[in-house]
Formats: sequence, structure tokens, C-alpha cells
Amino acid sequence: MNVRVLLFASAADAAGRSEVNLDLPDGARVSDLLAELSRLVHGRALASRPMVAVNARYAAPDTVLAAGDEVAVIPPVAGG
Amino acid sequence: MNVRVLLFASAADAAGRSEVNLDLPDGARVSDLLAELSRLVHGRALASRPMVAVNARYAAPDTVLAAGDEVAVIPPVAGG
Amino acid sequence: MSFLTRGPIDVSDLLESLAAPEVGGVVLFSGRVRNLNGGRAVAAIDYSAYETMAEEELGRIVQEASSRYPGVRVLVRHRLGRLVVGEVSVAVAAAHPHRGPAFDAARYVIEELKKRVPIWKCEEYVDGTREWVDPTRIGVQ
Amino acid sequence: MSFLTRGPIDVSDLLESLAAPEVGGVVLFSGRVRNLNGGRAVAAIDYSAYETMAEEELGRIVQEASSRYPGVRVLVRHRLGRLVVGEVSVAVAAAHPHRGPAFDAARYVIEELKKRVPIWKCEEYVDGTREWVDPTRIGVQ
Repeated sequence: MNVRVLLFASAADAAGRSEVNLDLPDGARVSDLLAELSRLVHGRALASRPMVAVNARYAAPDTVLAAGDEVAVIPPVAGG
Repeated sequence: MNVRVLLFASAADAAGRSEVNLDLPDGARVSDLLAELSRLVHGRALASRPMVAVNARYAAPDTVLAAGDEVAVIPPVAGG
Repeated sequence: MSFLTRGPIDVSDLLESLAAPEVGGVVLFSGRVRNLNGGRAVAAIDYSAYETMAEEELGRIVQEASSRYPGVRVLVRHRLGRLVVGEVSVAVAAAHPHRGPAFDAARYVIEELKKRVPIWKCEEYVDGTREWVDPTRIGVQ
Repeated sequence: MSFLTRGPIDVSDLLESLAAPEVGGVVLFSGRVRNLNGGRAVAAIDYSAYETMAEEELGRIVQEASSRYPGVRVLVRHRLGRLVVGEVSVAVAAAHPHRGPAFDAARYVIEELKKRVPIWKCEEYVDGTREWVDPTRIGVQ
């Protein structure tokens, strides 16, 4: 299945882009997506322990993804 | 000695005036002044347990007064 | 320094006065006359003060806030006279490089003001009666 | 509801929006770009966000504040783009009949905003370098 991954801030800088489309096996979880993403950016640090959001809500590493999900890699936030 | 006593808010209403000059014996304390003041206003409530300020600072009942002091009877404050 | 005023309090002016390059957080508390107190419908409040002492006591409170929260800058204004519902009666603004001390200093100043500063309010109710507010009486806040 | 804005934040406008006869206390927190962070001289901050999620997360935080402090009304604005020292980056305003819940709600919202809302800052230093701010790094606040 195809999943759209948005990258922000230091994660976008590390990956050299702000969006990636990943092809993942059905039933893939957030943790699988992060592993696949790390391979794709050749070990460039995405941010130590980034948070992940699925469809604009924070999601735990074991969250199962569905086709069409919008996933976002969230480096440490710093609003205010 | 002569001491000027300022009355405010409910205390001024109770006494029917906003200022009183009291003649007190030398060495009189804040508590003596309050007793004298109560006689003067014929038992009309000054406010239960009013605070007293001497020269614009809160003063304990045993504070000794001096001639020329400005004393103020402070009913419960309600600023804000 | 004059903390007391008979004219309207301009909170924007207070905020601008606290602008400085090292300031990261500003907390402003503004108190307004509200239409209900102790279950009674309030029309207006007449504020009066022992003015010389109120100025001095407010100066002491601001000093205390500066010692407790080093680096904080605090401004206070309290209005006197007759205010109708919705008008700003008091404003406390605190600025600091970080938000924590700004919040704590603003809170400290308003709490101490309410406890210690010789200011009184005579509430005018919608039914035409009036009464001195006594926060030490049970059931009144 | 739009909590994010690219234009200047008008705090007077927020305060006016919260005016109501039952309001007794309003607390406004405003955050500004300051000239020093972690010992480095800051010239400007570029704020960016995952905008759709930031809007939703701010909406959830405001809802939480309303549940925790019944009767409170809260407004929030966060600015995006490049801000120089002294500019207001964020404003939280909370109104309530009593001051306690107004203080607590404003504090709650700004603390949660800083923890959870996907907004980032890239600091531009006076020496020409720039860096993403990571509040989880030790020694940085």
C-alpha cells in the first residue's frame, strides 16, 4: 500500500525533502514506516526519537497503517 | 497627645465622618486608640476587627503611638 | 510612581511599556467589574482608597515580586471611582525572559493586592441598594 | 477556527473579544522573540508548522481547558514566518468570572501548546548561523 509521509523542520532538512511516498506491506505499523524511512535517507538522522502523527493525531509505534493515511514525522516541537 | 485618625469605607459610614482627632495619654497603644474610638462612636460597629495603619503601614495592636502619628482604621480591604 | 488612577486603564500601553529585547514572556491580568457577585445583580462598583498608603503598599508588593522573581519587571494600575459592569478596575503586567516567573509574579501581585492594599468597593446593585464588599465574610468571594 | 496567522497578533483585539458582563478576570500570556537563547545572541526566529495538525491540536487543547476549568473562555493565536526580536509569536487569553481559573487555563494552554503542537522554530543568530531549536536537548530551554 502507498502511504504519504510528510517531513518537517529538522527531519525535512535531514532527508533533503518535505514529502516521501512509501510503498509498505499491508498491515505495516508506524515502527515499520520509520525503519523504511531511515533506510531511504541512508542513515541521516531524522531526529532522535521523532514523534509520528497519523492523520493529524499523534500515534504510537505499534499503530497499524492503512492505505491513504497521511503520516507525518514530527521532530521535537518548539512552539511558543 | 493628639493623634489624627482617618476612617475609611464602612468605618467612615459607621462613625458618620472620615476623620477624628483623639486626645490620648502618652504611651497609648493602637489597642487603646481603638477602645477610645469605639466609645466615641457609641458602639456603632467600626467593622469587626478592623486593621490599623500607623503612618501608612499596618501596625499591631501593641504598637505604641507618638504625637503627630497619622492613624488609619482599615476595614476589610476589597481591591481588584 | 502612581499606581492609582481615576481614568480608564490602558492595558496596551502597559504591554508596550514592558517591551524589551530580553523579554520572552509577558503575563497581563486584568480585573473587570462583573454583573454578579454573591448571587446579586451588580450595576456598578464605586472604588475608594486610602490613597497615600495604597500607593506605598503597592510599591512594597512590586518590590517583593522583584525579589522573589529576579529579572521580572512588573507594572500595576488600579482604578478608583465609579465603574460600570465590564470596565477594567485593575491591571497587573509582568515581563521576564521566561514565562514561569512572569506568570508567578503577576499572580503574586494580584493576590497580595487583594489581601493588603487599602482599597474598598461599594457595590451598587440593580435593585438600587448598595453595600461595602467584605471579602472576609463567609460566602462572599 | 484559525489559530495560526502569518500577520502580527493583535492582543488588544483578543482582549476585546473576551469582554462579557460575567467576566471578572482576564489573563493574557504573550510570548515574544527574545535576544538570547541558550547563551547565543538571537536575531530572528523562523516559525513553521504542520498546519492542519497544529490547528486541530490547538482546538483539542482549548477544549481540554474548557473541560478542566468550566466557564472559562480561551483564545489562542500563534504566528508563523520570520519574526525579529521583540515581536509577539504567541498569545493565549483566558476569561472567567474569577481570576483563579483564568490564570490556570492560560497556563495550561501555553504549557500544552509547547509540549504538543507541531510548530518548530529555526533560530537565526547574530553571527549568521541558524539552528532548529530542540527543547528536549539538555541545557536548552
